Amino acid sequence: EEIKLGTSLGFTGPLESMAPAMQAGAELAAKEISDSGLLLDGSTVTLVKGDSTCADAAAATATVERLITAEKVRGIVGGMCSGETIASLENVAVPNGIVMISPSATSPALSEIEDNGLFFRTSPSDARQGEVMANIIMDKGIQNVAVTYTNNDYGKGLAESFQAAFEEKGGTVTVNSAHEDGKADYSAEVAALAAAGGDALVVAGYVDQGGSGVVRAALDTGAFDTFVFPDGMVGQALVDNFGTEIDGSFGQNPAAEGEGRDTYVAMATEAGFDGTGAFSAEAYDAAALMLLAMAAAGSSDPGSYKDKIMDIANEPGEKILPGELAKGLEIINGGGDIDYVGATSVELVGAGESAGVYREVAFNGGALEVVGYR
Amino acid sequence: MIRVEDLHRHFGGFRAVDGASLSIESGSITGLIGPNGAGKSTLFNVIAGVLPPTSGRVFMDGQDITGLPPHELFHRGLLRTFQLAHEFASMTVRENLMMVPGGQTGETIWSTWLQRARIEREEAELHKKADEVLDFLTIRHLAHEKAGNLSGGQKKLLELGRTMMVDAKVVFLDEVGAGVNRTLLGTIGDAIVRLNRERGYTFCVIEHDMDFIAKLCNPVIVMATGQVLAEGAADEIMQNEAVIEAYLGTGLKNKIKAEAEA
Amino acid sequence: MDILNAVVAILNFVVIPAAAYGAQLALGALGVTLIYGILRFSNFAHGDTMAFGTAVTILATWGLQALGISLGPLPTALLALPVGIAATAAMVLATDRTVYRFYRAQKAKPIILVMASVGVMFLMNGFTRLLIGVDEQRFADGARFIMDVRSFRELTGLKEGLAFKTTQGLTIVIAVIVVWALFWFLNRTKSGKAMRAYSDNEDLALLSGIDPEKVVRMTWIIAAALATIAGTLYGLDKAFKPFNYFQILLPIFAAAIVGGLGNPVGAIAGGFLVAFSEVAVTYPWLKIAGYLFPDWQPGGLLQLLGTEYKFAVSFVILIVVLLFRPTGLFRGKSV
Amino acid sequence: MSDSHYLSATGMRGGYGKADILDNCTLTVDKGQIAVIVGPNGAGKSTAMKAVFGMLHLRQGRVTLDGEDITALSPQDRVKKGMGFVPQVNNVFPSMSVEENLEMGAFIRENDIRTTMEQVFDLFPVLKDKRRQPAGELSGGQRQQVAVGRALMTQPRLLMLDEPTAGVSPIVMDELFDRIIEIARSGISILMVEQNARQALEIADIGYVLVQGANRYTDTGQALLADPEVRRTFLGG
Amino acid sequence: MSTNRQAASASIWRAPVLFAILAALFVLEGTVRNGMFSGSWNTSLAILNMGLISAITALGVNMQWGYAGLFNVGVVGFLALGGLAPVLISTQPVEGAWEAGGPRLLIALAAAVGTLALAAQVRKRLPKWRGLAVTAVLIGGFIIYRWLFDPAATAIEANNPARHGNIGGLGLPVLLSWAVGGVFAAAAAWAVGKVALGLRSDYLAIATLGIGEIIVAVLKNEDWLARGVKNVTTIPRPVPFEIQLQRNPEFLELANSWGMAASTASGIWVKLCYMLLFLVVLLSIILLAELALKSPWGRMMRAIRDNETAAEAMGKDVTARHLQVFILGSAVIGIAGAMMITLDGLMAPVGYNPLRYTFLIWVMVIVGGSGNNWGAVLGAVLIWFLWIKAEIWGPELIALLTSPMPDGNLKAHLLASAAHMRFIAMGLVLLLVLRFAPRGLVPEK
Ligand SMILES: Nc1ncnc2c1ncn2[C@@H]1O[C@H](COP(=O)(O)OP(=O)(O)OP(=O)(O)O)[C@@H](O)[C@H]1O
Ligand SMILES: Nc1ncnc2c1ncn2[C@@H]1O[C@H](COP(=O)(O)OP(=O)(O)OP(=O)(O)O)[C@@H](O)[C@H]1O
Ligand SMILES: CC(C)C[C@H](N)C(=O)O
Ligand SMILES: [Mg+2]
Ligand SMILES: [Mg+2]
Repeated sequence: EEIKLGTSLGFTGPLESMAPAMQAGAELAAKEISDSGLLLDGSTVTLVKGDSTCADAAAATATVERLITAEKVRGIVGGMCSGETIASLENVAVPNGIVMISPSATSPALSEIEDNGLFFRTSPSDARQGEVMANIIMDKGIQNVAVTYTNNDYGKGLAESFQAAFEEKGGTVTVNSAHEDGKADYSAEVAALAAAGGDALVVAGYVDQGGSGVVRAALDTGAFDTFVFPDGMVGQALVDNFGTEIDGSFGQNPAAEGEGRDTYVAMATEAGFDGTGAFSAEAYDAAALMLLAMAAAGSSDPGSYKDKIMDIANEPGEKILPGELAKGLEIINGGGDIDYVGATSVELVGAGESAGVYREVAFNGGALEVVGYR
Repeated sequence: MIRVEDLHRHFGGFRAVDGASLSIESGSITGLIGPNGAGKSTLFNVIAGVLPPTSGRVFMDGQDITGLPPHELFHRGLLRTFQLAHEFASMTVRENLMMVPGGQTGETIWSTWLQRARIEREEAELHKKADEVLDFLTIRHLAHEKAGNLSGGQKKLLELGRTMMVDAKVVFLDEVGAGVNRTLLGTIGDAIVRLNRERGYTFCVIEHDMDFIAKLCNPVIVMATGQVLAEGAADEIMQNEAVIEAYLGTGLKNKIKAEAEA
Repeated sequence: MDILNAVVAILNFVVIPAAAYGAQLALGALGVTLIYGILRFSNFAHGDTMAFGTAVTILATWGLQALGISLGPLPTALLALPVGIAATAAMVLATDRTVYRFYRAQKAKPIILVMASVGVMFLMNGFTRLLIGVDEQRFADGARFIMDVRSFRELTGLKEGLAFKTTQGLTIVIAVIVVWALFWFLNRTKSGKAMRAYSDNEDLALLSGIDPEKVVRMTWIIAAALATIAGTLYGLDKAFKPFNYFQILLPIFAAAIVGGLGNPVGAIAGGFLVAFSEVAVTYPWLKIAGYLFPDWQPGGLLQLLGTEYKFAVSFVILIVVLLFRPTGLFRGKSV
Repeated sequence: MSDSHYLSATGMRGGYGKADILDNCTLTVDKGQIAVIVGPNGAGKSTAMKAVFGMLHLRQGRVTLDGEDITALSPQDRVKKGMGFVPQVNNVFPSMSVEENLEMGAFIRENDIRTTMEQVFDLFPVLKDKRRQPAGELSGGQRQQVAVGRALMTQPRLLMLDEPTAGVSPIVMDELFDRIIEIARSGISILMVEQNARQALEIADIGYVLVQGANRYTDTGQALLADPEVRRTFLGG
Repeated sequence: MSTNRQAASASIWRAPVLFAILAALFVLEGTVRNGMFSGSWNTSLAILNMGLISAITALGVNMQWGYAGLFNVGVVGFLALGGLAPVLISTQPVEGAWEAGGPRLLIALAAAVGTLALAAQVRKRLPKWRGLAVTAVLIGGFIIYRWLFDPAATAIEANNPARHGNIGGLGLPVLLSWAVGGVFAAAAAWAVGKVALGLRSDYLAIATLGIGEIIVAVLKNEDWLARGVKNVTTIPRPVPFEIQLQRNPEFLELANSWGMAASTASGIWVKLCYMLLFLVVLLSIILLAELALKSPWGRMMRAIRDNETAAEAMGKDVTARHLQVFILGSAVIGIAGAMMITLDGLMAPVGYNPLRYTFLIWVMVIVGGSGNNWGAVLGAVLIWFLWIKAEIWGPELIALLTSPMPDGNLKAHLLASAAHMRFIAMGLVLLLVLRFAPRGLVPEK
């Protein structure tokens, strides 16, 4: 059998630079499984690319519609951004009974969506990240922060959950204001943030969008020199952009402890792309999960393999890391049980979203250092 | 009919109309002449509501109409033509005429959905009327031509034709003659007289062709540098030294003669 | 009361950034306004022309850097500019020949040209991305600051810092020079006057012996130069990312229009108006109040409106300006 | 075939779209002569002028200037050959000042233009007062003066005027005709369309009456003026 | 000159032939499966449905531009405003929201409207100190408004913010909200028109562009209204859900008799239902528009478009007519906006970007042939089809172009960037259409 999986990622649009590494991640998993020849009696896996544009719900819906009804994909890795994901899930995937595993849609709204058990994500809800971030900041002894967020459901959801958690712990958020992505200039935002003041600036944005723009302007004017970076910001790009200028800043992103991630990054390097790219590892895991679940269900029918995803992702069973997909398939084919750990220490909770292990990072000497996990 | 009191219209520091007072008697064909830049067109534009005055008042039949928008003046029976033709370029010549009458049923959007029959009747009448006007102007053969494609003089004719589509009270003509063939201009003059006599239109005519003015107009008002320089019957005006000095000149013939003699 | 700190704070957070941003917008708006004034359409491809020019400049910069050539404290990109300008000029001339010339010959309505420029925008947009990718590119080198916050504080002992970046200084200086040169060209030289004449009345220009194609070519070349300069300065000061250059088109158009389309002075004024209204109207006065009235403890940020609405605010200002001056601050054209 | 006339446009046939406006129309002017075209509105007078100036595609006919065939030349090239043209409408640069309008007239000239400009200002004194004002803000007649002035600045060998006196006051019209005679005396050929036909024919060496794109009458100005038929149908009696 | 050529060739057959070609494209998309087409009726119909909504939007723009020459570049704003209607009219009421601050909110909004009305009156009536008085009224009103408004908004937003935090809807039928969407947009257009219609061409454009941005900014940031960027996802549908159909034995039987899988059949069924609804709306609007256009009203509008000064002198109240047609056009756009949100089932203000919802619509109108309703419809559906298909055609194109190239870095780079061919393909199509039909595919007669 030739099994087709669709990817619905924003190859054009405001996050176009994030999408290729995510696509590459998913492809890596698909190739690994294809090459093993162990999935459903030697089925091959091909990925069909779809452009969700990240911003345009209608275009994303049309894309997913095509993937499902025309390309007849058996599952979808995507969407990329929460709004677009919700639209295509509700309008196309659910009606057609197709599984969607999003690597990156992190809006809390997706936790409660009516999905007939078809939707999963390998990233955690932002509700959790807010708490983690509040803890990290508190532990550094910082009591006053300003917050700027990218004005979409991700940014705002994260900023709100952070503010709630931080204030509950006794901290003060001096200002919590939005910035729009892709604007020409962020002086006004930085002026406002600086006027409000704070010991650090939380930047709940995207590293290759307004987030970096705000940091740039804040550094240039000396408004802040300590920054807190959540998942949309943490990445090699940040170090490339700012080098030693952000020494002393810190942050966190969903990424579990262990060799899984390191292995994945090494594999990615070998395959010729940057595995540290935001949500690239999550995309790998999403594709791998889906395919392993098919093996476990003995069928590529979404209606049956959707129920296996949680089993595969969680204990009990043998731990499977990136690069070990063949081993996983062997175990499954042999009737055994696996616990897929993957590149991001996958652990699905609730209605099928990542539990949210975060790694805490710090920036020193122009480099990103992992200082611990929470 | 029309009374203008101490009207000023300034452009920046420049006084295009500088305290003009004049009146146009009901039922007259008043000529308005004066050198280039005297402020005649500006005066028209202020009366017709295109330009707001800097100061001064305009009355029509004793009512203050200063600053009323042009479309309201139209409905009060005040029509005007433009010195540079303002045709509706992408519409046919006939449509240019048919659009003129106000209060057409079909101009209300609801009626176009609900009163088709009535609209069609009205259209048929307008069509007939427009064709009469076109015949009169000798451009019936151009009824289907886009107005933008007309020759310079034809546009002028169309400009005049529009004023003939409705029952006007007072019509301001800004150089209808410029660029119009003189034979045709004669016919137009006759028409003006006829409209004046038979339908009681009042006319105010700007024109540089003195033959035309002399044949048609009484009285004639002369403007210069934004003010009224003289007023009177055409032959009086033509003898007026100041007018000759500022406007008429001593005539071409004399010069040619002088040169031939030299 | 601490007036000095208050002044420095305003300078640092409002005046300097807004001036630099305003100069960037003004340069972009000059290009738009020039095309509008002479070729009589709003060129939607201008943002992507800027992106293209900058992309080529960046490639050239990298080449120079690889060769070890630099400009000392100034960014190497300045040396690479001519390459970028030449490539962009070639590019827009080619577009003119393949796209716009046809509509000119047809005397098509301006809106058709606008739409054609939207098509060109899509194309250039794609080409630029093919050329240099979608990622953010950094190509600034040389000294980053003329004055940075830390040295300013040390120098003056004030609590507030003041930063003045090399790129900001450059942007402002180059904008001034370019604007002056453009004025001189348009108002004093024969070619410049020919361009204005062409923009006024194409047929009559023809009758005066002006070669319209030459005028058109010159316009495109100047526009290409303006676009490349504007794009490069913007990229140096902020960062280069093709997508942003589409986004900057909006404020650029706003600047050109509020200043009066087709009017170069208007473009400049418009650029600064847009920039300052974006930055200043949403500025929270809390800190300033803190310096001026140390005893006052206001509840909020003393902000007229949140920065979420900065774009809205700047548009409100534009609309108000247009209501009082319907063809822009400096009496622009309207086709 | 070389032509003895300075300008000779023979057998012109052509128009704007499918239908021809010009119907085998012929116009000639000799050196230093004034030729005047008259005719009813829409006869094709302006069209004929445009055709002579190369602004119209001719299906038939040829145009020669000083013996040289210029049928295929573009309007700019004809300007360089010494032709100057004042169109009937849209004949100024509205946003440029009066002075700049005149400068544009002299665009192709390399020599000093100041004396010519002074001459134009002498001819139309009002323009001197308004030299810094944008031409678009002038009155109708003033604009017309700018338009003629612009063409004079070219110092053409052949000057073509489409209704130069439309809308100008009698005194200026006299001046203008006066000046046209003077120009012609200096050896420049004039081809003009006029609706102030009687005055124009008076100074014309040759007159053409054009009807529906075809030559109806061709004769000296005086002879046409004397023809009662012509007077009645075309000159307003 | 070639405009003449085009006019000459614009026979009565032109439009029908083009529509037939368009229909053929959709049939191909539905039946043929290859590199170009998907061979799925579901895809085909999904594109068509969104295309029909775009067509209605384009009709609105065409009324404003094509009939009256009004350059509205704030399309996205009116679309968004229309989209607000399904949220406020037909979603279920939010528990506790009204109690939290509903009445106070209404009073605040009334105060705002009152302030504006008062300011307008003051401006009209007062002979002296006009500017000062108006400013005073506005500032005073603003303060009162904020005093009333802020606590209400905060209270509503604090009401279960994770799930709601908005004022909620009335739970009325969603079809009703389409009309209301039109009314919302019309009301906004009235206000905008009163202020900005004095502006011409590109100046009006920047004003409307700004207004569009402002409306979208309000939708993004006023959470009490429609949850802002957090989106509302529970928009009810006027048609059955696919899942319901799939559980309905009768339908399953029907699907079986067609020889289709239940999921495919249900998808097609639902889309056909939508299509029918959209067609009814579209055709009614066209009918009304054509009736108006082919009568003295249309003639008057063309006259105004040609020459405002002259139309004004001929007794036409240009300002009033502009306002009328601006409102009508915006209302149509608003209806389309409501329909779109209904189809999407989601209100996501972040998605309202001008490139997609203003400029693409303009491309549709111009490509179709401005001033011609059928042209607008044709342009809209065609461009939408291409916009969607460019996603696949672009990379196909690049694969084709690079196939003769030797393998290497350049080829790899080009293939990797294939996604951007979407833009290039779109640009090419636009330029080609404009080139060969400069006045649009179905030009105005
Ligand atoms: N918009 C304007 N700005 C500045 N000056 C203007 C404007 N319009 C007209 N003028 C000036 O006002 C004066 C009067 O112009 P107007 O058009 O009224 O003259 P006119 O008497 O109609 O002359 P003509 O017989 O040449 O048509 C002229 O000197 C002209 O330069
Ligand atoms: N651009 C055009 N397109 C199509 N037809 C045109 C165009 N310009 C003029 N015509 C037609 O050509 C004919 C001759 O026009 P032309 O302008 O040459 O007349 P004219 O003799 O100069 O008249 P006038 O004395 O009124 O200026 C007219 O019937 C006119 O309708
Ligand atoms: C790509 C990601 C940064 C997207 C983001 N987490 C969202 O939910 O929209
Ligand atoms: Mg006048
Ligand atoms: Mg003519």
